[in-house]
Amino acid sequence: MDKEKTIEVDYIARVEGRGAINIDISKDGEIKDLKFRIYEPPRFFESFLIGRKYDEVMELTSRICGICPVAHQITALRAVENALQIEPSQQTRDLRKLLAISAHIQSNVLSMYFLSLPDLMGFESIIAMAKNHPDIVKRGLRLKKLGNDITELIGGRAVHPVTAIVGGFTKIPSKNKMMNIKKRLKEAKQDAYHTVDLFSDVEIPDFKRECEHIAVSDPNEYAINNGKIRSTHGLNINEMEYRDYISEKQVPHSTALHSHVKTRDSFMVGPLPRVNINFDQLSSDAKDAAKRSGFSFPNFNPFVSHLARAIELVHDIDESIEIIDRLPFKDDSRITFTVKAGFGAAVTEAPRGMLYHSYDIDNNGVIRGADIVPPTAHNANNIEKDLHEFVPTLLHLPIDEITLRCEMLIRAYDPCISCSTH
Amino acid sequence: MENDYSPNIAFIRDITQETSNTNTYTLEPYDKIMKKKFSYTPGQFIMLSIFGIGEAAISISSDPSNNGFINTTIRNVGNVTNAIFRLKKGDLIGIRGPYGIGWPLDKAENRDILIIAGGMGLAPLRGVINHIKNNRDKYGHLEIIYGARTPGDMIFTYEYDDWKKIMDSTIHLTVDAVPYGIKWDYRIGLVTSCFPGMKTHPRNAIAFVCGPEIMMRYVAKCLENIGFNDDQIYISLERRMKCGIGKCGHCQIGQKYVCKDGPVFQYSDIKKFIRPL
Amino acid sequence: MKQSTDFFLLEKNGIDILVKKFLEEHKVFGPIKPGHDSTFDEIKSPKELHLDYISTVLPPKKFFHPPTENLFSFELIENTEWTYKETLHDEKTVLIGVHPCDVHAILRLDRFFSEDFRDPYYLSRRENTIIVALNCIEPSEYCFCESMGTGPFLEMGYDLLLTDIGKKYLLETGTYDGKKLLDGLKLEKADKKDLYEKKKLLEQAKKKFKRHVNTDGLSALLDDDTHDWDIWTKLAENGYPGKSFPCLSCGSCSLVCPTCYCYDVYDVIDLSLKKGVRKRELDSCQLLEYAEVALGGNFRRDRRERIRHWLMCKFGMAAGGDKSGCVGCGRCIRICPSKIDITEVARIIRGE
Amino acid sequence: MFVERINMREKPKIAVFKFTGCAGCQLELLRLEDIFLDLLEFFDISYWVMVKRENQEDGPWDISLVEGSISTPEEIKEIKEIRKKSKFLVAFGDCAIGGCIPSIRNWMPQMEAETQVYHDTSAIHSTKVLGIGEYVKIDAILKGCPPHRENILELLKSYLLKTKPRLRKHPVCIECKYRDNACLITSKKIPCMGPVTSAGCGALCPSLNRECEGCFGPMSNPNPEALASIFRDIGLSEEDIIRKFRKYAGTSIEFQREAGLR
Ligand SMILES: Cc1cc2nc3c(=O)[nH]c(=O)nc-3n(C[C@H](O)[C@H](O)[C@H](O)COP(=O)(O)OP(=O)(O)OC[C@H]3O[C@@H](n4cnc5c(N)ncnc54)[C@H](O)[C@@H]3O)c2cc1C
Ligand code: SF4
Ligand code: SF4
Ligand code: SF4
Repeated sequence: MDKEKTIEVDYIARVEGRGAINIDISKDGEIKDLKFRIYEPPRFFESFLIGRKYDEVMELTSRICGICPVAHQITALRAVENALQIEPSQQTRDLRKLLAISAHIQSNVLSMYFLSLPDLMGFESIIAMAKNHPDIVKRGLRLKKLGNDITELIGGRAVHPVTAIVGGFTKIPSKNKMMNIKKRLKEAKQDAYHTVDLFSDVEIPDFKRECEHIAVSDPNEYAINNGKIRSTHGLNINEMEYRDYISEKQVPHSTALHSHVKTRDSFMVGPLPRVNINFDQLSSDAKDAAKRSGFSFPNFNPFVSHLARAIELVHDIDESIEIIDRLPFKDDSRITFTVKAGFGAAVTEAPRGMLYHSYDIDNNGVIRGADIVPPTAHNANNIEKDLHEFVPTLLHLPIDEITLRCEMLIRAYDPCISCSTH
Repeated sequence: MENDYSPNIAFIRDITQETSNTNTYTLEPYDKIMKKKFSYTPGQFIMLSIFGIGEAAISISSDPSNNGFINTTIRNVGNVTNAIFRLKKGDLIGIRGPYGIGWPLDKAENRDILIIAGGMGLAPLRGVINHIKNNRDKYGHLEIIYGARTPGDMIFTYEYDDWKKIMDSTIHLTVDAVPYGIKWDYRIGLVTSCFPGMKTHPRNAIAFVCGPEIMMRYVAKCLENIGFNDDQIYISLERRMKCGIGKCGHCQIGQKYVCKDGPVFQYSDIKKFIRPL
Repeated sequence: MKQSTDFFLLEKNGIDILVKKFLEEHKVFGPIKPGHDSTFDEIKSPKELHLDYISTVLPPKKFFHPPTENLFSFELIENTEWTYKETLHDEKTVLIGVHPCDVHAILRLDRFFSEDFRDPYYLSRRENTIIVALNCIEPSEYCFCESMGTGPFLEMGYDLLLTDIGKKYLLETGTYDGKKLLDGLKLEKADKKDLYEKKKLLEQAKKKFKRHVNTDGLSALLDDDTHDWDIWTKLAENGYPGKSFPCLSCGSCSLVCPTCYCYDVYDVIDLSLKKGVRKRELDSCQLLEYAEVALGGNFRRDRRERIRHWLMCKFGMAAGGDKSGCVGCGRCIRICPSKIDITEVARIIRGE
Repeated sequence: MFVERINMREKPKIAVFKFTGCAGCQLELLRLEDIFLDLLEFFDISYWVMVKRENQEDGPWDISLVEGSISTPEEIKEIKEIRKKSKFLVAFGDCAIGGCIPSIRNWMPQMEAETQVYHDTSAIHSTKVLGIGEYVKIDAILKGCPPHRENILELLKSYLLKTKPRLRKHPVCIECKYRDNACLITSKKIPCMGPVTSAGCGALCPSLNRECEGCFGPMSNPNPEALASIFRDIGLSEEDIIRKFRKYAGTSIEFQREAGLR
């Protein structure tokens, strides 16, 4: 090292939203300044939700994110239901899980194939890949479409679905159509295995940082919509206790707040923490695929997140089929309840990791307080900490390469920046 | 079952530029039998069709003696007309028709004829003028009043000299405005400004009017003021049109269909349905 | 073509036998839900049929003149060569459970679509459809067919006709085609007593109407250009307090009307710009775009002009009827979010 | 007889931009999975940061799809730059048209919105949320939150055909009828925004047993005042009615009044 180095990316490509990287490295290879700068204009959802009605929350918060509207909807619904003490039916819970899984499939495929794979295969984008690797691109499109189509079948629309409401669904999808989806899911299994192979074979940087991993967890299922908050460092709490353990602070270079576990440090959420913490609950085919991949779990290389997504894909397909098989297709969805004042919180696993919503509702069902922490707000702090340890391992490389690696690390988290600055 | 919705094919035999946004197309039906059978009266219209874009109602601007060739004069204003403007000589175009009721040439026989046209409104009347020219002895005095926005917007300018030579006829040309540097020897003003110099007397006359609706309303009123009865006035209406055969409903005016009861109407029949001035 | 009439009696569950017979060689459509918001849909087994329906959202015109349909498809093969294919439908169909008002509406559309120019799309479907009508014993609160001379009992336009005369259905044949449909079924003949029962029920039904229209001279009144624009302005912009809210121009009235036929035509072509279809789609004169022409022109820009036009059409002669385009089915009254009631409007026009 | 593709020397260049929004419109564009590869055959996607790392930064672009609203001074500058480099600028979705859901905050003092979320508001430079049309001329709009992919496709095709796209502006009620739905307002007294909302979604919500919330924005020539009085009649409070109109298009000229003027 002989020169000062500056790494600057003004507008990180292939992630959702507007973020930047600024890193200054001194002559002796010391990091003088490092920022994962999120400059996406905030939208103040937590402010304007105040004064809206409890039954609008799912519709409004859906617009926090076009990639994971489903996660916001379900979390909002569950938080409201917790406040109003409503217990939805088993079918509603199953359909919600299926809906959430479909969103995971769609989002994880988007992240793997569209946003990150071009890096790992040496292309600037999936568009550029289309000519040389039509089969891979088509597989990506096919898998994404499957996820979207399931969301659309249950929710009415892939982006900002409309059928999930407090207590249930406005319409139950037809059994016929569901059976058709089941057939497609079965066929997609092969695509999922190919995806696992693809992401076990591509070369990823050898980097490891043993930070705290947090995921929603349930002993009986691979948790997405319900569960306790658990971590690799011993956290094991209920969703209502979230704010007792996790806090946020503002940093000057980011419109996204930074999270940390109280009295401890930043932490990671997302597919890798999920697979690490909930490995036992994966379907047996998913576990086998994980074993065959040659990687071991728990794993603390953030770049293994891609593989974790692929493993989840296998699981998601298995669990979807299981749910479809047990759906009664009953028209039981609209339940009656009374509106009353209360506070409710909920955590779920969005595709990018743990998502928290909580609401204060008054006697008329009007929102008096809202608190939302999306996965990327959880991760932003940790991404910066990763970069701090990652960059020094890259200093022998030319600037362009260092820059690309830093971007790749960020893309491994698949940040959703709009979410983080909701 | 015969299908009136399916277009026949015609060649574009010739294209003449009229103004900066108006062309006259000479069409010839592809099918020999259709070419023979294709008969029409001035004032009728056809539906021109381009697969992928749609259809547009266009008046026939030639006179029936034109033997199998059909002239249409088209202004480029929207999707279909724009697509037509992209066609070249020799290209094919979809055509159905002719449809509607044209100018009442039989009723006009032995009467003086007053033709008042504004802008594109001369297109459906050109056939009338040329028909009278070719059958001069059947009709009385012919008076043409034609107005356009500017001299550059006038269509069929190449025929005016011929028209002026028609026996027992008068022709008035007028424009709203003359752009700087353009030579213009005729009148400036609305078509109605020609009325004081008009030769036609209402007594044994029939008036054919075509132009923008607002102009027609105004002209009709002025004609009534100088003694025309509302059943002596014929106007050709324009409405949105989707089928041309009285099924789509769009061209309804009151209880009439412009496409099959018109487009040429006796003014007395539709007066009350036209928006008041 | 009217044939000599046969009269039969049918047990209530005898309908099932009929439907099964129809299903042998026809597609069968009928109301599939009880109540007001039923829909006409395909029936695959007699269980699905609901003759206890009151009205449907879309009238049976949806079978002959569907909300959207392809007229023809075209495809470019080489630079200048193309293929072209008409999309006509001629499946043998039975429509069962059609109320008298809707039958009359079909008769009007029949005339409309075959006069002057023939509409092959409508007519090919229509010619392959057999109508099994159902007389109305119990008119709904929205109905006024009696005033329009289109109900509650039917005298024409059916191939077969059902009347619920209490314990049994009276089944009448109207046409040869209808009669032929019954071939092979052992049916009990009806007698005078049953016909008398039907007559009695008709008299009773006539008395049950809550809505009435006096159509006398209505068309002429509407035609009158000196007529008060104030009415239309109120209907469109102010509402009649206590009676109706201002018109939304939502077009629902004309789409559910069994005699409204207006449509839009457009082409759809695929991304390669090589193949496509010409389609038509039901349109409504209540929409701003309906009378829009090139260069921003519009022949009925004001809401009041549009609602006036609709009523002129419905109570006028435009819609294939001699006296009226309205058959008194009441659908537009029930569907209107603004509670505009065509019978009330008629009263307002008459100055009552 | 047959429409021809406009003769273009090069494929038209498409750019996709994101301003204050949720990326849902871009996602809906990606939802064209079935024809995504065909799309690449006819268009050159030259700027799309969410999908590409190498982006042609300085235009000119034939079609610019702009997602998101304008909510900071920087964004005003950027959208003006983009306008200069774009031949055909599309307000892509409700946010770009009029701010969509985030514009709800336009009715609260900005400072109040900020202090709810941030300790140190000095670092925050947000303004009211407005559509891009407030700052630059737009050539077309794609309504919806998100716009329907078929409508996006229609717009792109119309570019190749050099026609006006067929984007319907009539109310959702029409599409609702096409689907033979019973009306939610008249049969169940459910407050549906369909009668004032632009079509384009195929009456998605009413077909799924729920009221239209108005996510395609105002139709052509709507009568929101009439609908508000109908809502009052079926039991909505004044606050409820304001909430209904102050949602996807509260800032639009059409809905402003019922949304409780700006
Ligand atoms: C009886 C009759 C005769 C006509 N004669 C001529 C003529 O000789 N020359 C000429 O240039 N134009 C004529 N027009 C007008 C011409 O039909 C329209 O300008 C044309 O349809 C516009 O079509 P477009 O697709 O180019 O425009 P767009 O604006 O893209 O129109 C789309 C559709 O709207 C309808 N439409 C729009 N404007 C009109 C209109 N003014 N009248 C009827 N339908 C309309 C058509 O159905 C058309 O397919 C005539 C119209 C009628 C009714
Ligand atoms: S106008 Fe109304 S009542 Fe009359 S037939 Fe049409 S929908 Fe029925
Ligand atoms: S449900 Fe809504 S969209 Fe459908 S007709 Fe009623 S008001 Fe219109
Ligand atoms: S029905 Fe209304 S809210 Fe639902 S998708 Fe359509 S426009 Fe949006």
